[in-house]
Amino acid sequence: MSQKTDMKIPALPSDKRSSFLARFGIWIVAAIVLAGLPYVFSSGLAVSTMCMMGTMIIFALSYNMLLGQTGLLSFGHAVFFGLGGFLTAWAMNAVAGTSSPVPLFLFPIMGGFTGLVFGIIFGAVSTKRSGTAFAMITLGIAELVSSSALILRHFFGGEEGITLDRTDMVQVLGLSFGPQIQVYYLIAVWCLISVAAMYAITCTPFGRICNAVRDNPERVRFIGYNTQTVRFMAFSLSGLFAGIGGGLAAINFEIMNSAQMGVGESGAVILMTYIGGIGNFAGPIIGAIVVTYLQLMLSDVTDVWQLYFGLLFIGMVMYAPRGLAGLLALQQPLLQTRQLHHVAPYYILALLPGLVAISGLSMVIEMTYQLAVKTAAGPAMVFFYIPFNANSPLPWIIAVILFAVGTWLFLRAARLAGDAYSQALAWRKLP
Amino acid sequence: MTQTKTPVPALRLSGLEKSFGPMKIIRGIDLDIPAGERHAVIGPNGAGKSTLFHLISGHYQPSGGSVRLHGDDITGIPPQLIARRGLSRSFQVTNLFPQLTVWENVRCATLWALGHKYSFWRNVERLADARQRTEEILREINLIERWNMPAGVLAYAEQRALEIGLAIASNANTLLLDEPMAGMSHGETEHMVELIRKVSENRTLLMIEHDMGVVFDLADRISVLVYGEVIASDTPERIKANASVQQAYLGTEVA
Amino acid sequence: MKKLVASTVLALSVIGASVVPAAADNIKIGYVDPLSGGAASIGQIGLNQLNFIADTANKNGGINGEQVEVIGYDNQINPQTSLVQVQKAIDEGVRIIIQGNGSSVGSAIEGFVAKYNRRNPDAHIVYLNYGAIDPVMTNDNCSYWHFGFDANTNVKMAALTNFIKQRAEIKKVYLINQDYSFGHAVADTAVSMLKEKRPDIEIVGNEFHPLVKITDFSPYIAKIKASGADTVITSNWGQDFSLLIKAAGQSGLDVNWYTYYAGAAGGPTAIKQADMAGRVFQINEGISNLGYEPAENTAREYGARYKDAPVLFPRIFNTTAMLFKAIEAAGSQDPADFIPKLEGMKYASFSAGGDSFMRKDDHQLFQPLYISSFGPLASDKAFDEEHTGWGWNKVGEIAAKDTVVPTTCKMKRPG
Amino acid sequence: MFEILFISTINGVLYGMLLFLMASGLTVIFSMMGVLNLAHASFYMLGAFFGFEITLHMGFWAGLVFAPLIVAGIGMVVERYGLRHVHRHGHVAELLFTFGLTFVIQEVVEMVWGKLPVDYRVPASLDFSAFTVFATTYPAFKIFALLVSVVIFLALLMVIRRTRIGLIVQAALSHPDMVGMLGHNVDRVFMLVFGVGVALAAVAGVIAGPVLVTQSNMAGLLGPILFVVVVVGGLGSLGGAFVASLLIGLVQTYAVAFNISLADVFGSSPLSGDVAFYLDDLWNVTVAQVAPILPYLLLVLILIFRPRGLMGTNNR
Repeated sequence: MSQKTDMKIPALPSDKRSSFLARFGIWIVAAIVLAGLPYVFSSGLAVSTMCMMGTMIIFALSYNMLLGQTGLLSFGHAVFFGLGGFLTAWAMNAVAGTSSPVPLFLFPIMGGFTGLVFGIIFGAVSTKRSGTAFAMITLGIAELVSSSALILRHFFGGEEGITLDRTDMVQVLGLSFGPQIQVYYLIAVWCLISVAAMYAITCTPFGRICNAVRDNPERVRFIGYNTQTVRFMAFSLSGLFAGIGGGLAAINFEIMNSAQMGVGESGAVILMTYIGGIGNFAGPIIGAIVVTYLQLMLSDVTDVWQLYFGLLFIGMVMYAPRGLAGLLALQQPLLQTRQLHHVAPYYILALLPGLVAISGLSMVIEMTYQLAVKTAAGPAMVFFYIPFNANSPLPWIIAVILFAVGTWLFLRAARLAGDAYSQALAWRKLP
Repeated sequence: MTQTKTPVPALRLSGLEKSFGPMKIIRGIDLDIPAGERHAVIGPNGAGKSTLFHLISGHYQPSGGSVRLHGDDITGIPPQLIARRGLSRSFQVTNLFPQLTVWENVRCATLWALGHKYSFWRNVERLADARQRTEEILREINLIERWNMPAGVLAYAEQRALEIGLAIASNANTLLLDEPMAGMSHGETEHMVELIRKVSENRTLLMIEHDMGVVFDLADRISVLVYGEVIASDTPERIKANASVQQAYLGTEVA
Repeated sequence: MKKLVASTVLALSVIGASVVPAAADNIKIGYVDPLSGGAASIGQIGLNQLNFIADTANKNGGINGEQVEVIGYDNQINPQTSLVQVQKAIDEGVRIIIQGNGSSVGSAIEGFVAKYNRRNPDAHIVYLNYGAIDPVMTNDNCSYWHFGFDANTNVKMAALTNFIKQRAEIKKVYLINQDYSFGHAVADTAVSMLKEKRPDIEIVGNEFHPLVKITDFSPYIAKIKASGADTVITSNWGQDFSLLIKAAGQSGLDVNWYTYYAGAAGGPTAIKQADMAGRVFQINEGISNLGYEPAENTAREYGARYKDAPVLFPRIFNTTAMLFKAIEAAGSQDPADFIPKLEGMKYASFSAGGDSFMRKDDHQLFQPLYISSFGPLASDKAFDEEHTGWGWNKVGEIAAKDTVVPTTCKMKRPG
Repeated sequence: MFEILFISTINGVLYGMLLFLMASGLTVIFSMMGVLNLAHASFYMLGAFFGFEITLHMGFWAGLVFAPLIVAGIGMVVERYGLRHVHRHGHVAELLFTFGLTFVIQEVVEMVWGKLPVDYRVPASLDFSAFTVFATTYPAFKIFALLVSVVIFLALLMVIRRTRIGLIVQAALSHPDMVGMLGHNVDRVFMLVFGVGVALAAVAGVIAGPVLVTQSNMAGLLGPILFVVVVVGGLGSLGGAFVASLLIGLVQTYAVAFNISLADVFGSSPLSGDVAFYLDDLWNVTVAQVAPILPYLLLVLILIFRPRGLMGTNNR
């Protein structure tokens, strides 16, 4: 295969094993980061939050196997997360107290197995169709499962759910898994394994055919593949990983509840995945981290955090359909050619009026909220440490001006930044 | 794929029919295409040429008649099964995987025939056979320089070439090309003719084409489709001379 | 993107702020209930009341001279989020958790707190539950670190059936409840207790319908009508209650309604719209029009401050009053010290000063319960509900001792 | 028995027509634009709240006219500055856009009208009982809702069969590509169609508001039942949605009337041991208990066995 290589051809892909470091470097770095995180963020809250993020990363990535990789929009993914969690909880309760030698860190396998089994069952039904019909079937299945969960009170534990005690398992290496930090490392290890496995799947013939199905399902049939089989496999595998995530959630919270497989949870995973970016493998990871963080923390800052959330989501759908990861990926060519410093000032230029516009908008929102909902507290309020009276016209005028001027300047600056960006790209193309 | 002349034709259509509601689009076509032949289907717009391709490749279910590929009945079976039997096709309207790179496009099309199927345990980058085959095809269709571009951003003529690449990637022995020259400039057409000539060596080729120069240049035999019926099927010279063809279709266009 | 940066900065600054320790000896109460989303209207009322109580206490010099500080944590009525919020509260030095909306959340917190205290022997976190009334919490799943201040399902049903026992005109009872554990618990105890106390009553229907999935209750009303019932017992809440009552009003169903949650948000409005004066009864730990001076003064003061939502939950006042009493008696705000004082505590309830006691065996409060009906108020009663002009009128009172039910709790005490 | 059947039929028809009232706009939007508007119930809620607010100041009938107009205006703005922008990113992006819209609308409603139910009453002119059957009274307002629903159905049928826009809708149904050939007008037609669709939702809101509970979570609580209606009927088919609404209304109402469980039919559970303990709940559940879940079962079954729905013409 030694043709004369044309100078103009970018180096072709090779089928040789790349060096150890190139293949595993990123995973080693990830492992080191995961190991070190609890030393940086050591409070109980931080560790709990990171545990939740870990399970959500697996969940969101598994969802992206459908949405981002195969182009399937499902409204019922939490079903697998929840069922995986419940079966894990039951398995642990069955083993608890007995002398059965199954250590805690193997139990997520039960969750994964459950997710896979139900993925196969529901996948056989739903993947016969694609597009809107598929979305509607998943919606129907999700409703059926969450309704059954309330009817099957003994299995799903009714309203209070199933509780478990992770410390009742046989102890290996002296790990009781009582302290949250030990659970953190358990989740970190499983998260790393699952992420690596899901990444590996994207690099297989099956993974690439999934992408082809996403892009053009009709064409795939003419290159020999059954699109229904591809969808079915993707659905089952994503059920497997969602189940692992659910199992870890059960271990982490030591409680499984039917709300965990409801519409809300399915909606949350859509938000995470999309905000993070469906076109990029790392997107859902970023999304899971950011959205989990916002869900937990934003509510401390404002009572109407869901409004900001909805606006953020709509903004992403409209202006950044590739998500946060997509925005970052746009900078990659600049970084490679060391052009970023030409564009970065424009970003800052756009960021400042953008922040002004947002503070104007959120001022309007918060003042409306103060007057409409928190009437009991009176019109006196504090915004950004500045106390004022929401009844007087002045803050309203300021807010509107901030918003209008900020938006106007932002749009102008954004255009400049866009120009700078394309210019920087153009420089790259010059010899 | 050595082409030993066998009495079994590569493709045999017998009494093939297709109706949409009351409309009969294809009205009983009988046609044999021997292995290794380059066969062109011509005919006026609305004659049912693309419908015929859809029937052969499994996109549509025939209303009547049968399709045989190397003697095996493939009537009405799904497209992927037909593709696996070695019949591959391109589309009149560009029909690629726009977000995937040129390289990925072609490689996806090679995978089934190389036996990798739905494998989700092997790293696709390390499949030497797929890599090799993909590179071969990209050199053959002259897109090697563009290998890492998303297919969606290619120039039109390049996308048409990639269409051909997808069609031949599975190493199919029977190739259906639906208007490969549509919308191309003169120079681009010449390249495409050379490409088709090259890829149809050792293959059976059935193509739809409007450009008569191309048709008479490439085809061993030509079938004329008018209102869902084959009114003539013969060598280019005889077709040119055929009075009913001239009357029904070619008119004075043929020089 | 920009928005995200902004909110992250905001959120980070809040975390940063929380690192700064507040005055170390404040009595910190972590209120973990919904403060955003649909259920927030109820959660916010609870927070308002705690703030009101804390301000009152601080004005009078605090508890043991220490200031009371209430911190709200939004759990979005999700059990898992609740646990993270409890963790957050613990990080911020809170050792008293108060929660009351949703038994799913309550059970999750009860289990979490018990495990947390076991695994961290130095930490003593107490969970004061003012409203999650799944009986499991003070029975099979009872915990030393949990106290239930609202009458649980069984207790309420015991009281309700004691009331029904004396009403001879009740002959045919229809049960309609939401199809989940709570609804089933209510229905099951209703069946068994009615059978025991009034064997002559015929239970003509025992219906379950899916939770918040019904838009049109008229088929159920048709069934109740066909059964010939004169009384309906329901534990429905929220939309399921409002729609049920409105559908009954529209089709002219002539029965009396005994309910758990007619007084919850939206209930009074629906009853008024259905024009069912005097037909809807509720059982709870107190209403506004009992004519008990201290309670009415508090209610007036509170109503003046929170004009928009003057709803009062006596159970929250009971909770905090008993908590403060215990802290004062123990001279310590460490739960390990004041829990023994809370156990078995005798107390005059907020609503009308009736005798109440906290049972030591299962940490369940027993208090006088009131049956009241909703309709136009007598001229001497001042408090209406949801601006309807109608209010709750007392029709019966069950003393604490008549509400006692056995428990299956086997309390594990530390040490 | 006859009594309960008769009453159930009336109740089923009334409920079915209410469903159709709510779902008609959804099917109009889908048939023309190919967008399944997940925020449809949110516009329905907006209709109810605007209806309530206008009723307070100008009376119910003004609300019935103006609330849908206001909501139509909001809808057109949303289409013009939001949905159209997203259109080029494909159907998934459109679905997600409307999904995000549900959050925003709910929060805005909460901010303006609070989280507690508002006291939205049946107008005095319709607050009497229309007739009484078997001692069950039927309020005139419900009959009014039924009439409005039928009128809307007939009017939409007329528009689709007789007018130019109707022709475009029909063309869009059978040949989605053809719509593009109609030139620059399509944008305006889309905007109009979206406006009309959400206005129909608002009409449903104004009428259903007094009957049901007008509250900021009413959109969420309505749940995905409207999607069941349009999908079961056949995506984009108005007649199908009409039939499906009636079917679902009747199925649900009849099911409530029957207290039959598997245990009643087949005797006590064949299972034993631990499995029985957990699954007996399912064995003992009655048809009446699961009545509101039946539509979802219907949805899944229809999509598997008759993907184009009861009366759908295509199955995109």
